[in-house]
Amino acid sequence: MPRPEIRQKLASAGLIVLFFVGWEVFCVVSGMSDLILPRPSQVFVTLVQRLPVLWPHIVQTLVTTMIGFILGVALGILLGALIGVSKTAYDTVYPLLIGFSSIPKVAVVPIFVLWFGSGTVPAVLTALAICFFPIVVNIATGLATTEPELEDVLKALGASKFDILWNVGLPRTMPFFFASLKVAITYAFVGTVLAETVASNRGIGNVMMSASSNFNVPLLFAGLFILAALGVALYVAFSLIEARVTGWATRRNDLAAAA
Amino acid sequence: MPRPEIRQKLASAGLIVLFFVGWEVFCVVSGMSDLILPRPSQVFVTLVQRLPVLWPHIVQTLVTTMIGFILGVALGILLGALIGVSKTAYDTVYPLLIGFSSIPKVAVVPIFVLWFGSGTVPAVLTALAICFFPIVVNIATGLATTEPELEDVLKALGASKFDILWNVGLPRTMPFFFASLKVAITYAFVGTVLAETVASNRGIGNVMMSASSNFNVPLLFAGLFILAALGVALYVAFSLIEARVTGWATRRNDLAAAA
Amino acid sequence: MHFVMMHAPLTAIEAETAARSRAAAIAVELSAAAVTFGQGERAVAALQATELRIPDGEFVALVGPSGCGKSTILKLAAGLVRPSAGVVVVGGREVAAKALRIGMAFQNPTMLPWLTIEQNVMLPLKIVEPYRSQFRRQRKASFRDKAHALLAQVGLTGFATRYPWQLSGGMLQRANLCRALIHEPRLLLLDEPFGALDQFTREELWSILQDLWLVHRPTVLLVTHDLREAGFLANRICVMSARPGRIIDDSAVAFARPRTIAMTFEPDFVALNQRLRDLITDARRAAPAPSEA
Amino acid sequence: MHFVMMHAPLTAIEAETAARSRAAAIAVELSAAAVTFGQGERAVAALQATELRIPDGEFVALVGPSGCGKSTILKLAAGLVRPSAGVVVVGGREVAAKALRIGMAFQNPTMLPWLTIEQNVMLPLKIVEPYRSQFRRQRKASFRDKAHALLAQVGLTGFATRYPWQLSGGMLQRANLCRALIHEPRLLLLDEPFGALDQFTREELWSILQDLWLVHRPTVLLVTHDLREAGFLANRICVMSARPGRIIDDSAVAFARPRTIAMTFEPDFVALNQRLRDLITDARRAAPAPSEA
Amino acid sequence: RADEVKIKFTLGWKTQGSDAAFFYAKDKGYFKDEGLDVVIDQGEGSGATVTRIMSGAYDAGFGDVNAIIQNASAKPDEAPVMVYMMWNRPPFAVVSKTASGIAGPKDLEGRTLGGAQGTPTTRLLTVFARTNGLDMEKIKLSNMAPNLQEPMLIKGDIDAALVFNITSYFNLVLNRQDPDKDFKWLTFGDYGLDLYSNGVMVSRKLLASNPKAVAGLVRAINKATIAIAKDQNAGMAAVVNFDNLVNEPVEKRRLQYSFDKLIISPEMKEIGIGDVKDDRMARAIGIVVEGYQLARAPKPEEIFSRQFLPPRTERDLVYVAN
Ligand SMILES: Nc1ncnc2c1ncn2[C@@H]1O[C@H](COP(=O)(O)OP(=O)(O)OP(=O)(O)O)[C@@H](O)[C@H]1O
Ligand SMILES: Nc1ncnc2c1ncn2[C@@H]1O[C@H](COP(=O)(O)OP(=O)(O)OP(=O)(O)O)[C@@H](O)[C@H]1O
Ligand SMILES: [Mg+2]
Ligand SMILES: [Mg+2]
Repeated sequence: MPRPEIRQKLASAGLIVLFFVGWEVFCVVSGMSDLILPRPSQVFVTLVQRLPVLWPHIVQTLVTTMIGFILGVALGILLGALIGVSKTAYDTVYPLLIGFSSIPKVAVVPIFVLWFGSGTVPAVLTALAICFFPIVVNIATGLATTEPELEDVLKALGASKFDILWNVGLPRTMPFFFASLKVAITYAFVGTVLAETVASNRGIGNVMMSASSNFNVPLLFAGLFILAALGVALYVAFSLIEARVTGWATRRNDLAAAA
Repeated sequence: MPRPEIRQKLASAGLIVLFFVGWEVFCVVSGMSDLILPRPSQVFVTLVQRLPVLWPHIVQTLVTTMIGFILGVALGILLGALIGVSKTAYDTVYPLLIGFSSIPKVAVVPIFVLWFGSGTVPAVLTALAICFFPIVVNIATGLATTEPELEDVLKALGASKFDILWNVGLPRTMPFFFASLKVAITYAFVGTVLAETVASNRGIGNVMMSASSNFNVPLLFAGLFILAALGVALYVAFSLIEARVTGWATRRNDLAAAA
Repeated sequence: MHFVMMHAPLTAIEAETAARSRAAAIAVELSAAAVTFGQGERAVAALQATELRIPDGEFVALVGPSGCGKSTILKLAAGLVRPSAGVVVVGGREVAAKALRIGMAFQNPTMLPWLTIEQNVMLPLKIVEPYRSQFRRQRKASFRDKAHALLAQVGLTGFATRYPWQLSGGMLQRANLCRALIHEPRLLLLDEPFGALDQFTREELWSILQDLWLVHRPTVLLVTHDLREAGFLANRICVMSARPGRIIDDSAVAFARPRTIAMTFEPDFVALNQRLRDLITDARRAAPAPSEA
Repeated sequence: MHFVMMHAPLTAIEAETAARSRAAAIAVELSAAAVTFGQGERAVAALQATELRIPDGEFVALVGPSGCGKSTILKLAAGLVRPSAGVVVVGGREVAAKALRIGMAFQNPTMLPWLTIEQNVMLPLKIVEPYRSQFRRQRKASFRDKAHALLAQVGLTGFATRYPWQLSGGMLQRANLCRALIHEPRLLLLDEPFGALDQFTREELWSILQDLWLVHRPTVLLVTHDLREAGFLANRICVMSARPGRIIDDSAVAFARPRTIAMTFEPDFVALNQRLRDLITDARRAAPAPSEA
Repeated sequence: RADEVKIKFTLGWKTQGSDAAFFYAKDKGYFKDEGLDVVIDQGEGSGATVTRIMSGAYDAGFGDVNAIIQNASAKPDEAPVMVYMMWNRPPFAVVSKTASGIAGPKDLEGRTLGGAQGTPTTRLLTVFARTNGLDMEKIKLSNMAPNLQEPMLIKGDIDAALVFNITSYFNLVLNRQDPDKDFKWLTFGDYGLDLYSNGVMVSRKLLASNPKAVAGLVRAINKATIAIAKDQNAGMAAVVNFDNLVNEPVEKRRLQYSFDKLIISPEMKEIGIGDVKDDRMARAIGIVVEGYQLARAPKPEEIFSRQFLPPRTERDLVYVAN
């Protein structure tokens, strides 16, 4: 049945377009100064005009974010598994992480800069530091709520703790792992940009900082749009993987049977 | 069996203390400048000395964060339920939210300030804006992965979509809702502090800003410690509620039967 | 042993009368209903064009080999699965639950894990009118009594405030039955409700169910693998062929009511069983391999 | 119908010999084993001090009223539940799975929902030695053949690559049995493995299980509600009292092997059944209410 | 080249036209001629330059001398040393709308002032008030990020803003205002706070380990500053070469503004660019010590070292706007 699906997608796209039209209309009608909130059309024009100049910055931010994100995911899975499996880790690591997570990362960027100089490394570390926590929480919760019945299947076979984690805990947790990826990737961008605004000569964060100190608000918003677009692009990529990996969990037969 | 439980708690506390001792030792041994990373003992001394002065700021930040957080939770549940239930919402609202979430909130704070003046309102809004997304994602995922069998129990009774959401979807999602609360509360603090550093005369963010411009790094870190402590305190509060509400999901009978 | 029905809207005699006046009406009707799960190559034909008409107040048993589509028929009647071809009409409408008060015991007793047994059993009262509105208005205590009485009847006294995972398989199945009965449904869909029980508990529950049916005359569609059970309880026994299923035999069971366990050892009864056995044996022979279907 | 056992480490005759030489050894031993779930007021005594000794290679059936602790005994033997009093020794050690290769069919066929049926069935091969090491070394294809052969035997040809939720209740139970058998366990723990099946499928699987047992002589502990099933398959039938359970009768079943379905209608067999029925009837009478226990 | 001395140099803020000298020196190879490999990074604020250098992350930078005074008070061995004073006149100012009628310091009483926390202008307000006999009780101070000051001023949320004139002037331009006609500027320098401000500072470590490099650095910057004083377009070319996102016309005006309002002064003409007068420096230290309530007043030689300055003859700056 491709017909209704396409209609569905079109409706969705239409709604998104509507959002921007609404924004445009709001700006025009309210006479909002473009120094505060520019019209999306202004932003798009700026975006297109400046794209060649912005391009290296986009690449810089994307690469930095991806590295930080991948490291963050690895760290998140590790810590999440640790917390989900060990009571001691739950009692010690969790509060420390919560504490760390409550701290605005902008305060730790200077430490990274001191140790690693300004540029890419602190940005990677900031992205990592800001994005791993949602993954930890979701993995740990997924593991903690795994039905003992499923684990019993392996326990009866004399499986090791690691076997159980690998064959039951982690697969069961996948839907929530992917959920946390969506959160994590967006925060990874925020982290990179944060570090770039503080200490870097390149990247979207730097562009935005310079735009903002020049009151070039359309350019500032162009930076925001780029970030949003990068976030959405990665979200779409994950969604495709997610659909393959966690299809078992989202099967929906709501009244549908017809072939 | 209270004995092993107490020993467990002591071991956990010991490990946390060890963390701070390790930090202290690291600072001393590496000869780290306290302009970058002060020793925890310095920070604690500052904290205790300045507590009377800091107190109103702590209250300000806590109250602001709680308001933003509560609003964020409400918004998160609403949007999460919408996305979890409606395909169209999934296709439209999700990408928009991902886009919004990829934007560093520091860029939107000025807009809030210009609209609502400096002070509590922009801080509440920033906390809200930064913290609702993890809740949306986890609620939506929880609803999307609810087993159709559980829903069928209600469907057979002719229950409305809302009945099913209320009686099956949301309860099933609770463990992951609480997981997202842990993430959300920490980010809510970050949001408040962020807004306070941009435009406010009170709050921990303001204290940290002034400490940082006075090169008073121990005070800056005292601010961070306060934030961490507030985050952990709220985490503990949620954990208590969580244990009551989602006990069904975390039952663990691993080999344990003995009365 | 008597079925406790508190707040029953009708006395037994009134119910009898009502049942007779509705006798002509059709409660469940499947016309050329077919169900195919999945699409393309991976499609599984679960049900062939099936005809089934159940008048109001009848007790029909459905027997057939494993995987032939019995549960699918129940789900069609409950409106949980839509036919890929044909029409399903329940209580005169295509949307089942809006037309008739339905009670369903699923094959797998899916209790909501965050609710206690008592809360699980009371769930239909929270959803289905007229109980729903009363549930909000302080009738909770009397509803709880009702649930406890039902649970006591199936031997689960004292387990009301336990969680599902604290019960054994058979106990869960009994709680599942209670949930299907508590709101006095007009259409009762029972999917192997006694499968995990020992013979004695099972026979006790047969009697309870029969008493209930005699008083309230709901329409019942019972899936079972136990031919004695079918014979003891039903007015009519439908035999299904192997997957993709289809009803290949539909015989009335004429024994007088109330029936007794002793009756099931009488020659007539044994002969009925034997006939059904033979039918099913034939039916199984013809089972095609699934993916080649 | 013959049980397909590829890569069986022993031929049938070798296995027989091995079995005899191990005959004296005790595979499962429960000494004064009691299980209480929960603590304080809410405690449920599931099992009273229970004595059970199963020599290596024996086929024991466990029958008793619903909720009496049958599944709990299996879980004790599998090491999934620890006794609150007494000792459980399996294969000479207290940690069950390390001592003996165990195959378990749970009462509720808990398939891992993210794996296909074939992957679920092959799970033990991924975990248990010596298959585990071979699994990594390209033996996957032959293992898949083995899984397919087993699935074919229980009538699930063509469903190998389906997901668990695409199978009917009875089909899941059959897949569950395959998962318990695939790694040729030395101790087979079967919890009502045929409960959701029609009589014919059930009887076919009895024969398959009997053939398997005759060849490999694993120790089997079978929980069932079907006394004919117990009599057909087991060497010994243990009858349990109502909860908190305890073994109140332990009788040998002397009929010659291989047994046939026809045999179950012979007078001796019917008499055995009748005796067991009476025992269970008595046992059920004494059932106390749960929370007052 | 391997034998080049690597110097990590931090600017006072994001790329601005007023930083042209550093980019020019780099582009023209002046640094290289001195055997230096200077890496220029954007900064976080002219005060933060001091902490960046103290933390060891940077060897040198362009920043605020008053921040050195503040840090040298408590940590005399760690605070960087100013070796080349660029801005002879302080940029600290109070800006208000002409329409609001603030003609002198006294008019600030009863008003709301917007200040960015930690900036010298904001922190020196108390000293400014005392010097000019204002009652601080009557002045309401509202904290806000620097980039919110002008919009809030324009919107009317605050009556005046505590700013750097070189920044705020152009922020107003960018906000489509006329900073000369519609706004009134009260510069601290004109009201008794005769401070020095931004210049080139280096870490104590570099100073001790490689004085030759410091001298080279100063020489190169001096040469570049004098060159762009004559040709701002060449200076702007270097700025754009470093960061192609800058708004060139505005930054050029900013560069000229820096000469006009901050660098050129009678004193500079007398002693040459880069140097300070010790008595004025001592007074400035006194003001800062009082303003920040510092425990100890550092000596001028702890703050500023003229030993690396090129001879007076090489430090004659002639500014020609073009
Ligand atoms: N959701 C589903 N998706 C795909 N196939 C399904 C689904 N549900 C059932 N089937 C298939 O439909 C057929 C009939 O299933 P159904 O559950 O009705 O059988 P049944 O008669 O109840 O069997 P049993 O006695 O074993 O419970 C089976 O072959 C099964 O594989
Ligand atoms: N995890 C648990 N927590 C608490 N009580 C439990 C738990 N598992 C079992 N029980 C209790 O232990 C008793 C015995 O349960 P068990 O599952 O062994 O019964 P069973 O003999 O297998 O019954 P059935 O034939 O109904 O499956 C029951 O009363 C049950 O309520
Ligand atoms: Mg079924
Ligand atoms: Mg059981």
